[in-house]
Parts: sequence; C-alpha cells; structure tokens
Amino acid sequence: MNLQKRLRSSSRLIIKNLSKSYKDSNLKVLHNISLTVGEKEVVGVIGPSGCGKSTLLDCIAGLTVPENGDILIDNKSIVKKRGQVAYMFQDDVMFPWRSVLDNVIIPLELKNIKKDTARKEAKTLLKTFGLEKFASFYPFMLSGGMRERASLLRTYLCKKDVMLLDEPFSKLDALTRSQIQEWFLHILSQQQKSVLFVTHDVDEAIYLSDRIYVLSQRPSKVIAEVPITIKKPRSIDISLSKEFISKKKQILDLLKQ
Amino acid sequence: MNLQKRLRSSSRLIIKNLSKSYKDSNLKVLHNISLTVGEKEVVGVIGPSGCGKSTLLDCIAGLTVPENGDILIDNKSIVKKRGQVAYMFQDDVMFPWRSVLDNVIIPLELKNIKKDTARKEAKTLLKTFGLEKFASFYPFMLSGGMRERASLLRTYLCKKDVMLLDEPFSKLDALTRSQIQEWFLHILSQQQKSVLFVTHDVDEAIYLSDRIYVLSQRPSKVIAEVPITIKKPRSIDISLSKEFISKKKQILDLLKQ
Amino acid sequence: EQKQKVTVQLDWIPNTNHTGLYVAHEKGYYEEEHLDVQIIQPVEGDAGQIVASGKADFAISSQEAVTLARAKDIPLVSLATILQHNTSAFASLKEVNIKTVKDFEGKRYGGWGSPIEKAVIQAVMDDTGADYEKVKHITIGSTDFFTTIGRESDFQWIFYGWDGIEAKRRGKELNLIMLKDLDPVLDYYTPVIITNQKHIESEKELVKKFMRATAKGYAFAQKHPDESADILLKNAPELNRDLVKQSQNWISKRYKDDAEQWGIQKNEVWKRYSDWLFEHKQIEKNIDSKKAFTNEFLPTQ
Amino acid sequence: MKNLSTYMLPVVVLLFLLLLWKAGVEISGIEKWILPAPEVVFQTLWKSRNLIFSHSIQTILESVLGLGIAVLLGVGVAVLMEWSDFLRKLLKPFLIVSQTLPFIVLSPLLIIWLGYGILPKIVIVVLACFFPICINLFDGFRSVDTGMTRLLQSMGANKLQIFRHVTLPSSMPFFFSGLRLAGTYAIGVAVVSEWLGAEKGLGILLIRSAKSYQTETVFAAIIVITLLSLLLVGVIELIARRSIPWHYFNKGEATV
Amino acid sequence: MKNLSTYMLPVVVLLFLLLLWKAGVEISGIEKWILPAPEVVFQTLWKSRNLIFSHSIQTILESVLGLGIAVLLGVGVAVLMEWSDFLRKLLKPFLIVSQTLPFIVLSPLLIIWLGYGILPKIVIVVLACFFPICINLFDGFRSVDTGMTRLLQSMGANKLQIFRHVTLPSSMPFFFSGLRLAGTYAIGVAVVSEWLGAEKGLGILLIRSAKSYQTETVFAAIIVITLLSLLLVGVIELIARRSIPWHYFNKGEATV
Ligand SMILES: Nc1ncnc2c1ncn2[C@@H]1O[C@H](COP(=O)(O)OP(=O)(O)OP(=O)(O)O)[C@@H](O)[C@H]1O
Ligand SMILES: Nc1ncnc2c1ncn2[C@@H]1O[C@H](COP(=O)(O)OP(=O)(O)OP(=O)(O)O)[C@@H](O)[C@H]1O
Ligand SMILES: [Mg+2]
Ligand SMILES: [Mg+2]
Repeated sequence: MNLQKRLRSSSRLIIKNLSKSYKDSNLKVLHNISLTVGEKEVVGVIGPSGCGKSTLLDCIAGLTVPENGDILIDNKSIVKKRGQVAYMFQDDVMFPWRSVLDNVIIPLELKNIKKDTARKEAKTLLKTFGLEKFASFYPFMLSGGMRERASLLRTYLCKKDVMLLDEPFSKLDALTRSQIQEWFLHILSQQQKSVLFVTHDVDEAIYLSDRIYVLSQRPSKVIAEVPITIKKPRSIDISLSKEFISKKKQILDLLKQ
Repeated sequence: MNLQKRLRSSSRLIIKNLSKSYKDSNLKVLHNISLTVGEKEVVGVIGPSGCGKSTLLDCIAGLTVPENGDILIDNKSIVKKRGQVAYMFQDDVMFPWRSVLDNVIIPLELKNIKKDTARKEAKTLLKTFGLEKFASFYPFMLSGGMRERASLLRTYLCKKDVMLLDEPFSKLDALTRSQIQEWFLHILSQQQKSVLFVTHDVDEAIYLSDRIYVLSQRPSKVIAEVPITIKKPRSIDISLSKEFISKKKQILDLLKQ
Repeated sequence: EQKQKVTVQLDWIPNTNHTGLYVAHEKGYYEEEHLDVQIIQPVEGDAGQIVASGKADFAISSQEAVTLARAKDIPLVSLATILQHNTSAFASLKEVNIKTVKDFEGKRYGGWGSPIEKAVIQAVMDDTGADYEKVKHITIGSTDFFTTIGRESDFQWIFYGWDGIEAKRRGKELNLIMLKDLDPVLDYYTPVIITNQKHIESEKELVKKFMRATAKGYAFAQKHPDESADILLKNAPELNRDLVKQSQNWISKRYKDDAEQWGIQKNEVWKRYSDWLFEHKQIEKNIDSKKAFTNEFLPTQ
Repeated sequence: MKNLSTYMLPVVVLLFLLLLWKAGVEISGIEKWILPAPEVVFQTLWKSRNLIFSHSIQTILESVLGLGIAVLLGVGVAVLMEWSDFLRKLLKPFLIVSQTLPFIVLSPLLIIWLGYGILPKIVIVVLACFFPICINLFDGFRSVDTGMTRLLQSMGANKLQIFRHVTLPSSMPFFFSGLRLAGTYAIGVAVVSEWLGAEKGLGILLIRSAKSYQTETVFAAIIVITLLSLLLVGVIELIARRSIPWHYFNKGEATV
Repeated sequence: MKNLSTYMLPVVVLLFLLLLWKAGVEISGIEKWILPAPEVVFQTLWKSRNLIFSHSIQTILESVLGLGIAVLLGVGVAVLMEWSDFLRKLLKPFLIVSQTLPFIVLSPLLIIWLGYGILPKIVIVVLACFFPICINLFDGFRSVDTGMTRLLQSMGANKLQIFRHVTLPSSMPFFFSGLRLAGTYAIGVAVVSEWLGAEKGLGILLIRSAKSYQTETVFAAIIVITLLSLLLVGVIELIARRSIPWHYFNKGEATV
C-alpha cells in the first residue's frame, strides 16, 4: 500500500476511469480503467486477448477518443493530444519505400533533424539490435522478429519520457529477447523513462515490471494491481525463485477468473 | 535413438539438405537443413530471430524455391508444389473486404464448397475460438490476438494432413492460449495430422512437441534435435517437473551457442 | 509611321478563294498600306462572332452566314464578294445520270445537314414540280465528297472550284447542276470578305487600306493564275500542288467575271436571298439588305 | 446526413456557378451572341425542350451503350494484359495508338467501314472510354498486396481463383477511378463523334445552332450535356459505394 | 534484359502493325486516297520531313507545356480536395464540367478571351490532361494505408508531415497511372486544339492535307503523332520506374 502511495505521488502518467466503446461494432471495450505509471517505473499490462489493451494504449496515444475518463501526464490532460508519448504498435508498421535505417529514423526526421545526423545516430543502435547488416534492406526483406526490433528501436528514438509498448518482444527468441531486454533495462536505469507495456508472457511481465495491472474480459476493468518487489537488477534465473513462482501463480489465477 | 528411427520410418514430411538464399539480399539463409515429421507427430522449431524459420516453411509450402535439397511428403517431392500443406503465416493475412467468418472459410470456398455450407461449418468452430460474437466483423475491427486465432482456424480449415504453423499462439494470453492449445491437442489426438510449428516460447515448445529442432544463426543449420518424451496428455503444471526444466535448460543453452 | 496589326480569319483551309489575300501579303501590297496582316485558319466554320467582337478585323464568310448573323443582330458587314457568282453545284457521278433537278427523285442526297440546304433543295424541286419527299437525306458531316459520293450518297452540294476540279484530276466524270442556273435567288455571293459594323464606321481608313491592297491582290491573281497559285502554295505548302494549280486556273477568271469591278455586290442579290430565307422560315426576322453589305470600300478606279 | 450533403452541395455549387455567369455577363457587358445571360439560356432550354430532348435521347443512347461496351472491353484487355506478360507487351502500344488517332480526320475510313449509323459513334465512345478503365484497372492488378496472393497460393489456389478472390476485389478502387474518368468523358465524346455525320444528337444540335448563330441554344445544349455527365458520374459514384463499401470504411478511428 | 525486351517489343509490334496495314491495302484493294499503302506514306514522310518537323515542333511545344502545367494543376487541385472536405465537394462538379465542355463549339469564346496564339491550345491541353492526374491522385490519397498514418499521428506529426511522408509517397502509383493517361492524350489533344485556329502545328498539317485530298500526308502526320505519343508515354514510364522503384519490387518471391 504505502509503496503504491509513494508511486501515486510521483506518478507521471495517470489514467482516471477511462471508458471506451467502438461505435461501428457497438462494443463496450474499456470500463472505468484507472491506472498510473510513475517515473522510472515499468508497468506491465496483462489481460485476455481482445479485452482492450491496444485500445487503452490508443487512447493514451490520442489515436482514439475515450467516451469519458481522463488521461494525465505530469498532471496535464492529454486526451486527444498526440505526440505526447512514444507508442509501439502491436503489429509493426513499416514504410515499404524506406530502408530499415530510414524507417527507424522517422521520428528524428519529424523533428527536422538532418537525415545524415539521424542516420548516424540510428546506425549505432541498429548494431545493438542486431540489424546493422540490414540497414539498407527494405522491410519486405526482413523477418518478423527483425521488423519488431526495428519498430521498437524506432519507438525508442521518439525520445519521449513515456513509452507505450504493445507486445514489444513477442516475436523474439529467448536469446535475442534477453539481449534486447538487457539493453532496455540498461536504458531505463539511465533515463527518466516511464514504461507501460502489454505482454502475454507472464514471466516477462514479472521479470520486467515494477507493477502489473491485470485486466478482465471485455468490457475490461482493472481486476488487480500486482506489485513486483523483487529487487533489481534481476537475473533470468529468478524465474525459479519462490517469489517469482508465487506471483506467476497469482496472476494466472487472476486471468482464469 | 530407436524412438527416432521409429518416427523416421513412418515419416510423413521429410526435408533433405535444404539450402536457400535470397537473391535480392544475397543472403544465405538455410544451409543443409534436414528434418522429418512423422504421422500424428508435433514437431517444434526453435531458432534465433532471423535465422530462417519462416523461410523454411515458405519452402515447404512451395512459396519460395530452395536452391537445392528436397522436400518429400509421403515420399513424393513437393518442391515448388503448392497446396500440399496447410500453412499459417507469421503475420496473419486478412481480406479487408471479407468479414471474419468469410475470411475463415476461404479454404473451403477454394474447394468450391457452397458458401452457406462452409459458413455453417466454420460457425461452430468460431465458438471454440471465442470469435462467434465477431463473425460479422471486418478484420480492422479485430484485436491482434483475434486475428491470430482467425488465421489459425482458417489454416485448420484447409484440412491438410501436414500443418505448418509460424508462431501460432504468440499473440494470445495464457488463458486463451491454453484453451486453444487444448482444442488443438484434442484435434491432433483424433486426426492423422503432422504438425511443424515455429515458436519462440520454449515452454510452449516443450509442452506441445514430440520433438524440437533447434536451428543455428543464419545461415542456419540444425544444431540439435531434442526429443520430448514426457508422456501425453500433458498438464500445464509439468512446467515445474524436473524433466521439463532440464529440457528447457538444454534448449536455452543450445540457443546461446 | 509603324505598321498596323490586322488579323484576317479564313472560312476554311487556305484555298484558291483566298489567293488574293496571300498575293497581297506576299507581294507587299499590305506593306505599302502599312498593314501587318496575319491570316488565320480555323477548321470549324467561320465564327462570325470573332469578327463581330473585333478580335479579328476581317474574315472570309458567305452571304448566307452574314444574313443569318444579322438576323441575330450580329453586326457583320460584307465588304466585297470574292466571286461574282455562286460556283457551287449539285454534283453526281455520270453513271447515276442526274441531269435535271427532276432526277433527284429516288436518289440519296449527302449533305452537311443544315436546314437551309434542305430548304434550297425542296424549293428548286418544287419549282420544277419534282417531289422532294422522294429524296433521301444523309448527313455526311465532316467527311469529304469522294469518300461518300456513289457510296452512301448519289448527289452532293459541292464547290466546283475545289471538289469539281479534284474530280477532273482523278478523271471522275461528274454531272453538274450549277445553283446559279437553277434560280436567280440561289446566285448569292459566296465567299465574301466581311468586317464588323464598328470598323466601317470608326475605322474607315483601315478598311479602305485593307480592301485596296486586297483588291490589288485579287486583280493580280486574276491576271497571273499560275504565279499566284505558287504564292498560295508557298504560304500553305501542305496543299495539293496540282489541285491548287488547276483550281486557280479555273477560278481566276471568276473573281471579277461579268462585273465591272471585282468584289462589287448588288442589293438585289442580298435582298432576294434574305427575303427568300425569311419566306422559307430560315430566319426569324428579315434583315435590311442595304446594311448587310457595302461597296464603299472598294477601290475607285 | 453526410450523403445528403455530398449530393446536395454540387447543386449548390452549380447554382453558384450560374450566379457567377450572370454577374460576368452583367459586368463585362459582353454581347449576348458571344455569351448570353443564363436566364435567356434557360428560357431557350424551356422553349425548345422537346427538340433538345429528342436530340439528347440519341446522345444518351450512344454514350451509355458505348460506356457499357467500354467497361467490358477495358476489363477484358486489362485481364489479358495481367494474364500474360507477352500479351501485355503486345497490347500496350496498340492501346496508346488507339488513343492518339485523331478520328475526326480518319472519318472517311470510319464511315467506309462503319457507315453513317450509330455504329461509328459508339465505336468512338468505346475507344475513348475503355482506355482509362483498362489502364487504371491494370495498374490496380499490379498493386495487389502480395500477402493475400501468397496465402491463396499456399492453399494451392489456381491463377483463376487468385484472380477472382484477390486481384479483382483489391483492384476495384482503381477500376472505379477509371470508370469515373470514362463516365466523365462518355457524353462529351458522343457529342463530338456526331460531327462525323449524323441526323440526331446533341452534337448536331450544337453545330447547327452554332452555325446559325443561335448562341443561346448552343449554351442550352452545353448545359444539358454537362448535367447529363454529372448525372452519369453520380450514378457511377453510387455504384462504387455500393460495390466496395470496405474501401470507404473509416479504418479504426485513425483519422479522428 | 527484361528492360530491353520491354522497350524492344513495342517496336516489333509496330512493324507487325505496318505489315497488317500493307496486307489490308493489298487485299481490300481500297482506293489510295482513302487508305494509302504504308511505303507510300513513308516516302511522303521522308519527302516532306522538313515541313512535318516544323509543324511537329509547334505541337510538341503545346503538349509538353500543357502537360507540365497540367501536372502542377492536377496535383494542386487533388491536394486541395484532400485538404478540406468542403473544397472537395465544391470543386468536384467544376472538375467534371471542365471535362464536358465541347471547346470546339466554344471556340469563339476561347479565341475572344485568349486570342489566336499558343495560349488557347495550351489551355485546352491543360484541361484535358490535368483531370486524369487529379482524379487518380485524389483516389490515391483516399486509399492510403491507415497504419502508417496512425503511426505518424502517434508521433505527433502535423498534417503536412503526414502528407509528405505517407499520403504523397503511397499515392504515387495512382499519380503515375494518371500521368500515363495524360501523357497519352497530350499530343492528340494539342493537335485537335489547333483546329480552333492556328498557322502551325500537326493539326493544321492534318486538316490541310485532308481537305486537299493528300491522304498520304494525313497518314504521315498521324504516324508522327503516334510516335510522339509513344515517346512521351515511354518517358513517363521511365520516370515512374525511377521515382517509385519500391512499387515495382517483386515482393518476396511471392510470385515465383
Ligand atoms: N523476401 C526476402 N528477400 C530477401 N531477404 C529475405 C526475404 N525474406 C527473408 N529474408 C531474409 O532471410 C532471413 C530469414 O528470414 P526469416 O523470416 O525466415 O527469419 P525467421 O527465422 O522467420 O525470423 P523470425 O523468427 O524473426 O520470424 C532474414 O535475415 C531476412 O532478412
Ligand atoms: N477499430 C475498431 N472498430 C471496432 N471495434 C474494434 C476496433 N478495434 C478494436 N475493436 C474491438 O475492441 C476490442 C479490444 O480490441 P483490442 O485490440 O484493444 O484488444 P487487445 O486487448 O489488444 O487484444 P489482443 O491482446 O488480442 O491484442 C476487440 O473486441 C475488438 O473487436
Ligand atoms: Mg492488442
Ligand atoms: Mg519468421
């Protein structure tokens, strides 16, 4: 509790009783969702497929408009406001006429940074993402996982304090995944970022998150907020630790409801 | 060993020293891949992202042409032959002008089955896949996981003995996933299907497979063939069993090479 | 003093009706009058409005057009007739042997489908007690005489000076019934040189100069058919040399013809025709023939 | 609601156009035999409605028949060109040639081959209309998403099935923008084609009134031509929205 | 290799066309002043090459200038229509009207307003060519993939940036099919436009030779017109392949 209090106080992203339904499918998707993400905090979102996770992120990113409820960043409402957060979509979008490198630097271009400067900056990161060999490739030449990595990198290059990631590692094998996640945690340890990420991999959620929100079936509500207190940095072996297993069990049970 | 022999003898799908490289990226992707899938056998493929798993499936499905090597089903070569297998793509393809239901029945339509008959057949399955409410939805109204389920269902409706599945459950939450997998195993227990599926989730691989092939980095070779002898039907809890954990460790180590 | 710009719009492609203009242009007659004349060729007929609006100073047109225009209050005035007599004729292949208007009966007429042309044929047939109803009309629009004569149509209304000559050239034997021989009313002026009302009122000097030079041009063309034909060809090299030469030979004699001066027009001709058009309901109101033309600007010799 | 405005506004615009016209005439004081005032034109339109109507019928017949055949031909040729690379290379020059022949000059040939009936007019309309349909549709075929194609290929679909289920539907938007072009041209081309030689049709009406300086009739005819074209395009627009609703979806609420 | 054949085959086809023509003439025994034999035409073409050349220059000038302006206008209007729904509804009828006005009949107006110079010709070419470009491009704007748009929106890109980075590039294929159409029309339209009144140009050459019964010259001119058009379209094709290579990728080996 007091932990949560502490977090709340310093919350950067605050979502209050958000509700959303789609007209053309008259489907009530989100119902009174409230959650927060603090500074330097990584928050996981887990919920049944089709419950409204992507919709939630769309709302925060200003891509769709919630019926009611409010979304605050640093206590300013950002409903309908775009460009306040960095958002990685669930299915990675690539520009077919741009090489991987040029796909990655889009956010920089939008900031009117010179192409060369942008490319230089991105190149170094491509290496970390194991894509340097493919810088000049066109998207259709990439594997699924490569596209996913590219769009994660692109999202990072938006350089926003708040990042929304929709299943960012779903197409990566264990090894590549842990490499990327290492880099990711490293970044987080250095920068004042707040991350809200959707995943279906409970292990991953526990491994990465400070807190995990579990959502219910559509119309989805927050059915539980699970703090993960395992101290960081966490090694991969923790998945065998008592605490880990109990948390995992707890979450899986919540999902089963 | 003798187990494998037994399988080999009754192998339905046989791949012999398959090699493939892409001209336009002059990239050697597959190098002398050989593997087999027996009747009523589920074989998992695990490998680093970008190593060539999807390419391998493309070759089997006849969508791209390998330089050399051979692909046999029931001892008949199917190189360049299409429509011999049911293939679920990594990124689900939906026809924007067809409702979910009509997207699912495409393979039946191709067999010139009347639309109504096809629809009736599909409807019952939609229920199992938790999509009955969405039968009349257009693809853009679906969530990622829903699309994935739809395309899995569509692949099943191809009614081929050999199924190739490229990360079929990657977008599903634990619960939905286990439901679908249950149905899937049930199907397998009833029908003479051979399944070759790609996944990044080692637990999933072990849970579903009779054998697992681990592929190396590009140009990828088979670096290990791991038989899973845990007896079926397997419950989800086995993930805590000794054998399971040791297998998992083995595979993860293989990947790390 | 510097030269005055003048535009003349033709009624068709450059042909031997226009020779005088090109001669005056080539021989520097216009220059002498300090005129810088530009000759423009349209395709779709003579747009009288352009002259009336003053966009073009002069144009080649016909008595028919001027009459129709004036009936619509379009202030066009004819300054001179290029040919004294109507050189158009009903032409047919010899083998069809249409000798008189009576023979039109049961034949197919290929025309450009204007109401007046029907009225004319009906009139001439009625005069000779022939039955107009027995003629089948076909509109051949923009297609030419030889394509259709003897194919879709048995007789057509042609300008002898061009199509007739071409027929000769091709050794096609034609039966011709000249309109001027059928009825004096049909011996109207075509083509004529026109300008607009304003010019003859406020630009007398310009008009005088232009007509003086033009008349000189036609006078020359009348005396030297061959040379003037060359001049025309020089200005319109696309034309059929042989046709132009022969046409010029035939037509040169007919510029002035029996008149005491080239270009001179008679009121009776204008009156007769406009009355006729009015009677035959081709114009809603009759025109004052005296206003439709003037000889004022013809050079006084 | 949206639809209403969509189909009302053009009318408003046209009215506005007329106002502009009237104003222009008043201000410039242009002679009535060059540009008559709208009300005069509409009086004429009303006075000679029967005449104009009888002419219109002919032109409408020519253009609608022509357009119909053009659709068949256009689609047919596009399909052939998609079907075989050889045919594509073979046909492409012909297509372009077919568009560059100035048929008015070739009228003798046309007349000799097709006579004076409605046939040559229809041929000309077809020639003018099939081209945009064909080109656009073909370009549509070329920009089909490979994903769907591969999917059907993996299912062992044959060329025909792929064409029917993927190529054709996904190139419908292209087809309709071609059809919209063709529809816009149809009437106008029919009018011009009548100048080859005809007894009836708005083209004849136009030429005759022009030649006898009945400018107001000319403009009356032009108005009719324009309205007919607008009508035709409107109908095509409707058909498009009926036949490819999915193309008009506001995908997600992306564009909110 | 592929490219070579792509650009050779049309030539082969044209030769084949000529053969067909020759045969036709021989067999039908048609009069030479209706359809002259090809060799005669080519002799004429050679004999009067200077004349034809000087006329061609004029027509080329008209059509290229016209096409150039048409591209600007077409793109401009399409952008405006994409920019605001109101403008779209406002402009659409105008567009269609602009295509249905039979300018030949309106020649008095055109000449009175624009004179006898090159201006009215260019205006007509522009009118004819901007339309397919505009319509196709606009339809292109309408079929943009929402994914990319949403991505840029999420990054807070403004309308202009989205237009520049998504809408424009992804509608290039539509633009080029429009341009291809326009390019096909340009020369032919220029030719016809000269019939309004001109001293030079292939249109003048055509009509003069036609009316003075020099059919072989007529056909010589037509051949030149056709070749010019083919050339123009070829150039456009090349530009297209240069500017949107990604559109011509054989995506994956899907179509193997
Ligand atoms: N159409 C193509 N053209 C050129 N290169 C390609 C093409 N498709 C794939 N590749 C290359 O082939 C390699 C293997 O791609 P593939 O999609 O098979 O990998 P994968 O094992 O499926 O990876 P992932 O697990 O990320 O899906 C990649 O390096 C990719 O760049
Ligand atoms: N554009 C849309 N129009 C109508 N309904 C939509 C639209 N997008 C999503 N939906 C509906 O909203 C619900 C939630 O969709 P959403 O994509 O947010 O689910 P999700 O939690 O992301 O699921 P998944 O984990 O499978 O991605 C789904 O039932 C879907 O059918
Ligand atoms: Mg989602
Ligand atoms: Mg893959």
